[in-house]
Amino acid sequence: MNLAVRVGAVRLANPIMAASGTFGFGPEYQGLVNIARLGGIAVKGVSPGPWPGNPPPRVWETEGGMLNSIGLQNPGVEVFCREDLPFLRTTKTRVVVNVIGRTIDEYCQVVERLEAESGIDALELNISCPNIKEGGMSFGQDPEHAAQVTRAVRACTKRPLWVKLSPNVADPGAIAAAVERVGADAISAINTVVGMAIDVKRRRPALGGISGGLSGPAIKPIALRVVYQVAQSVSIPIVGMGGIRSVEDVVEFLMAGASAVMVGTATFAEPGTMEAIIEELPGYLARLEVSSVHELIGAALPGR
Amino acid sequence: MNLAVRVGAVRLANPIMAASGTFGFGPEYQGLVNIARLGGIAVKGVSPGPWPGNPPPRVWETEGGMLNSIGLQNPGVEVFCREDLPFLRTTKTRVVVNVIGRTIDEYCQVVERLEAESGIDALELNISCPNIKEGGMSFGQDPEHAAQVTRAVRACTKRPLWVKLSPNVADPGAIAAAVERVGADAISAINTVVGMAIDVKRRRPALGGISGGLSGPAIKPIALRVVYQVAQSVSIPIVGMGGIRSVEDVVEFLMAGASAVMVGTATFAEPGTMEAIIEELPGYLARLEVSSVHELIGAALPGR
Amino acid sequence: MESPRVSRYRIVSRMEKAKDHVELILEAPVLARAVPGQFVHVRTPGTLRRPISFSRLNPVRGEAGLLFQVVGPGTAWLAGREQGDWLDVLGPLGQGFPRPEPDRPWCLVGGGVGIPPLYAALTAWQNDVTASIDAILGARSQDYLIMLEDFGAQIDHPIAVTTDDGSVGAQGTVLGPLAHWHARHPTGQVYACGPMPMLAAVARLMQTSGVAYLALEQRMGCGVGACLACVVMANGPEGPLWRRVCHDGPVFRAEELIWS
Amino acid sequence: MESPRVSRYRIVSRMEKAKDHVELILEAPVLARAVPGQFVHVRTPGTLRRPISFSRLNPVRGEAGLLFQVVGPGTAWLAGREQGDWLDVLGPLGQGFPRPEPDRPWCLVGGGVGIPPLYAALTAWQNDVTASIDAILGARSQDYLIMLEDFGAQIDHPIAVTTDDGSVGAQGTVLGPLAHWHARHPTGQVYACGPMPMLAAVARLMQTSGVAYLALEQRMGCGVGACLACVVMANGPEGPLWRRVCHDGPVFRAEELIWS
Ligand SMILES: Cc1cc2nc3c(=O)[nH]c(=O)nc-3n(C[C@H](O)[C@H](O)[C@H](O)COP(=O)(O)OP(=O)(O)OC[C@H]3O[C@@H](n4cnc5c(N)ncnc54)[C@H](O)[C@@H]3O)c2cc1C
Ligand SMILES: Cc1cc2nc3c(=O)[nH]c(=O)nc-3n(C[C@H](O)[C@H](O)[C@H](O)COP(=O)(O)OP(=O)(O)OC[C@H]3O[C@@H](n4cnc5c(N)ncnc54)[C@H](O)[C@@H]3O)c2cc1C
Ligand SMILES: Cc1cc2nc3c(=O)[nH]c(=O)nc-3n(C[C@H](O)[C@H](O)[C@H](O)COP(=O)(O)O)c2cc1C
Ligand SMILES: Cc1cc2nc3c(=O)[nH]c(=O)nc-3n(C[C@H](O)[C@H](O)[C@H](O)COP(=O)(O)O)c2cc1C
Ligand code: FES
Ligand code: FES
Repeated sequence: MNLAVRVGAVRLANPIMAASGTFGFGPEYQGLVNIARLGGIAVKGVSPGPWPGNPPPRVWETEGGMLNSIGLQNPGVEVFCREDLPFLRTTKTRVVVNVIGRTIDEYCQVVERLEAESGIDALELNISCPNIKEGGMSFGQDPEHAAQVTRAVRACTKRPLWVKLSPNVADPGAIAAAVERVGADAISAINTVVGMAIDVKRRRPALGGISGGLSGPAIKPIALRVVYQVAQSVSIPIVGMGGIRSVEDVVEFLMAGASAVMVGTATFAEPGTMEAIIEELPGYLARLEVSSVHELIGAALPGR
Repeated sequence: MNLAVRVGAVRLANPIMAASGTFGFGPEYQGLVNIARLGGIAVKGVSPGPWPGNPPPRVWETEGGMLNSIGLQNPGVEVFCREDLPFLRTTKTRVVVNVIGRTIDEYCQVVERLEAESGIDALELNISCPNIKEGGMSFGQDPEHAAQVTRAVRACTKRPLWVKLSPNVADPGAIAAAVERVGADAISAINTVVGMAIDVKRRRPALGGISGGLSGPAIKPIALRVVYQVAQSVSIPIVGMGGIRSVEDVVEFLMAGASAVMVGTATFAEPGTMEAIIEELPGYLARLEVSSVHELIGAALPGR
Repeated sequence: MESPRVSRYRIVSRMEKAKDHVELILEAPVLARAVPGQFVHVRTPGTLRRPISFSRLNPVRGEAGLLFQVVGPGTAWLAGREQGDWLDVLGPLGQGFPRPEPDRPWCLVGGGVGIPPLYAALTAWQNDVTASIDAILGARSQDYLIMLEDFGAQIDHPIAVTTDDGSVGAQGTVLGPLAHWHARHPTGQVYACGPMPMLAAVARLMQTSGVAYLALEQRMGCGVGACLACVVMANGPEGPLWRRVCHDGPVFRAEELIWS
Repeated sequence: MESPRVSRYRIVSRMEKAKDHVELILEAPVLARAVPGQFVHVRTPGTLRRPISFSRLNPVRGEAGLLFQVVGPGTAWLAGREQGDWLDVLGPLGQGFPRPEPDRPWCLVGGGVGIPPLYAALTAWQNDVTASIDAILGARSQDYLIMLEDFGAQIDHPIAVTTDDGSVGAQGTVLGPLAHWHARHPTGQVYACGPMPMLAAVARLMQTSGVAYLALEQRMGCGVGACLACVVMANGPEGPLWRRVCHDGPVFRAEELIWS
């Protein structure tokens, strides 16, 4: 069974990748997950300098999902290149670097610094994280800003450029179309959904960051609808994610129009989720009577 | 224990109401739910003439929630006044009529037709239903349109006017503030979140309406965040809803800034949910060492 | 008619009826007085209840049966229940079959898990019907055929059986034997339950003469008529309109319905 | 050190240790070789695993214990497990306590469900320590006091006990007896686990002399250092920085930490 897929110029051995922020910088799950088996991994968001993130508590369980307010803590692109990239270069999988910034300039700083480095297969522009007030979010909130930051980054690099969308907008298709026009090579969708919880004992917001990002199976319907809508708005490939934990979930995303998927929250409870899905995928495809992943991509779209 | 609350001029015996679209026009749950015990009920959305709604399947279960694409099927305001209001007048609870329209004019038609009728305690302007393409949704998507329809309806009636928000926007607080300025008496939040599911066996969208509205515990974090944000944007009261099924959920919404709440999806699985919550509320408040619901409203807001 | 209530009932027995098919018998005097064709909404883990028809109704013993196929998480959970466990049930719900006319030939046509409600109808009314009574049961294959023995114990002449693969009975669908029956009993009454395409075909066949009552399935939310989830298109006084399977059905007269 | 793995282990015994406190003993040779202060991430229904420290480690018998208080749905589910059931466990995780210095007086200070990891430390290393060994156990009230008998079986002199309401031992917190101990053993080593305010007070008390190791709790996602959920503020070479309780801890030297 042919599991290989392409996301633009990036060829993946299979469509299952680890989602940014849930798989650290690669080595954390060593011994628990065989990275070489994965289609790829997206590392935690990287900014120009170190970002501190939010005060704890940073996670809170909710029905069918969880909230996080990590706040994009990361050591900055210098430390990333020095301490994390060497390990990532040794992994036999695709490495996607998630890029964050407070300003267009900061996005470009990160991307430019990465130009000198080998071992990076794609950049994922995170214009959608709800945990950061000074900009990150707002770039993902209207087509014009999204296009601005994408255009600027596009000018700094020839690397495959994926733009990761926020679901917290009325029309994600319009944003996808805007970034496609200025040179995005793929769309990642979705980032977490803004939410919050109240700690009734303390009578306060449960998270240190007050609001946070909802992820996990609870958001799968939201993610599928974004993918389905974006697939009808652009012709570049889509990397789908949001609540995936089974091979059936993956097939839903493929049929909605995704060329590949990422698994995030599910890895926390079951580190073996991604490998189990890769294991089960051939048999599942056979039962659907298709001979490649490719045949399912967009199968549920209108006119198909 | 004092359970009574006020939503503007409307006094409720307790803060627990049935959410629009999940409780029909009142008589459907007779024998299963004692309507007289409830704080109030919001009836299914009413339009000027009959609306057919979407083709089935109209519901689909998801993790921690469900999707619906009922599509606002209803017999129109005439039939509503003739066949449903007489029963509603006999109920010893507050009756909130949910109003829908494709145009500003249609909203006004419904509200004007209702002016002649007694037995209505408040109007709930549904500018947020994701299941209708020709307008309903778009009114809830930006502050200006929301204000336009609210202003127009405000001019037609002196009845308490609640405006029900869509969560499918980047800044619900701005929309709430806009409708407050033009005379809304309260905010209802939230309506369902846009989502979809794929029926992998059929390789098609699962719902007849293709996309639908996500409700149930899965969306509670999204709803709480909208309530918390709106509470800081307006000074009119908020009716909170989204995934409520326990007394603890209710207290979360109260602390986030809601003056009352509605229960929707939970009633399907457990018709007794609302009465159970009302039963448990006094004991729960006592354990929190408060002597009225009122003390908890907004308790988790900044500066409280 | 019994008005619906939410109640817990004890499972007094559990039987494997065929591959992936389980029948649970509940000690439930109230439900046992329901009308065949009515259904219950059963609490399983997850957001929504699951609609299941009565497979048997024994008001004397105060027992009601639910026979279901395991197709997903809800029915898998139900299949895991054991004798002595309790089920949380909302019901009885909907409009069941009408009492059959005594002097019209009666034919019960069931496909797959559509068979159980017909068995409940048969046992409730077979003594009222003085005309001939026949049954036609269809299944994917022998492994999936349910209740043939139950029907056999009530009907003393051969029961027509069809399977898609011919592994038992005639190969084909219930439509073949039904057409045959209809030719011999043009004014007969048919009670049918099964997949939508089968019901549509039954309706078409019975357009010319006779009468057919069909028990429908549709995805449900509330089960009590409040949410408008479970609609099917029907003929109304002023043109087509949606009717609720849970409240106006699940049993409809064939000519009421509009097939797309 | 044992590297973490996901595995299923059988529960060989289950004990009610106090009101709402249950201890499960797992047949788990790999876990039994863990370091006291390390923990496991236990699969319960829901999105995330639940972190629980080892309450006992018996490498000879190949058994590891988990003692927890029922505070929510995860621990309630765990409390419902029975002997013979299997637990899905990710571990052992984190950095445990260091081996105590043999010739320094050693004091184990536990508050509430902070007591179990100290018991694991005591049994692992009591024979290595030639100086005095003391324990101070605190609880809300007598009903909630755990493991006093376990400690009593290992330590032959009286164990200091405090309760908030004075229902057993001295009324007050563990801080009273600890201050007393510290005054007598100014260069002693303290191992502590319990609520954050208690640990902060222990850290303050030990600022002047001696050494204290504190086992912390923080809400966790992954448990393996990947998600950055479980951070606490610590002193770094270039100023304050977040450290991960799951990976850099849960045990920290008191002076590493910054208390807000
Ligand atoms: C009035 C009525 C009577 C029924 N009687 C029987 C019966 O006697 N025996 C039997 O085996 N089945 C019967 N069904 C079908 C049965 O309800 C479904 O097979 C069952 O709900 C599937 O649940 P699941 O969680 O196992 O599967 P899933 O497919 O995972 O269920 C997901 C959702 O879809 C709904 N659903 C799935 N299949 C159907 C269906 N065919 N019809 C309606 N809703 C569906 C479920 O209720 C649930 O909300 C009846 C359905 C209706 C409407
Ligand atoms: C390293 C470590 C070791 C622990 N060891 C023990 C132990 O030996 N015995 C024991 O009784 N408890 C221990 N705890 C606390 C224990 O993890 C929580 O009590 C438990 O997770 C509560 O789960 P719940 O579903 O019952 O409660 P809920 O409060 O409903 O849990 C909801 C979420 O909050 C998290 N959470 C709740 N309380 C805590 C807490 N105090 N610390 C961290 N996360 C929390 C849960 O893991 C879950 O993700 C430890 C915590 C950590 C971090
Ligand atoms: C703890 C946590 C941290 C995350 N950090 C990032 C991040 O740094 N950059 C990013 O683009 N997305 C981040 N995400 C979002 C995920 O990559 C993913 O888009 C989202 O969680 C939905 O997928 P899931 O439901 O499978 O987790 C994070 C998610 C979680 C749960
Ligand atoms: C089947 C269904 C139908 C609904 N119909 C309406 C409606 O007509 N008008 C409206 O304003 N909201 C409607 N809603 C939204 C609910 O009133 C409520 O805002 C939402 O479901 C969130 O609450 P819940 O999670 O408790 O269900 C409907 C919800 C469901 C599930
Ligand atoms: S299921 Fe709600 S109306 Fe039929
Ligand atoms: S829980 Fe994920 S880093 Fe500690």
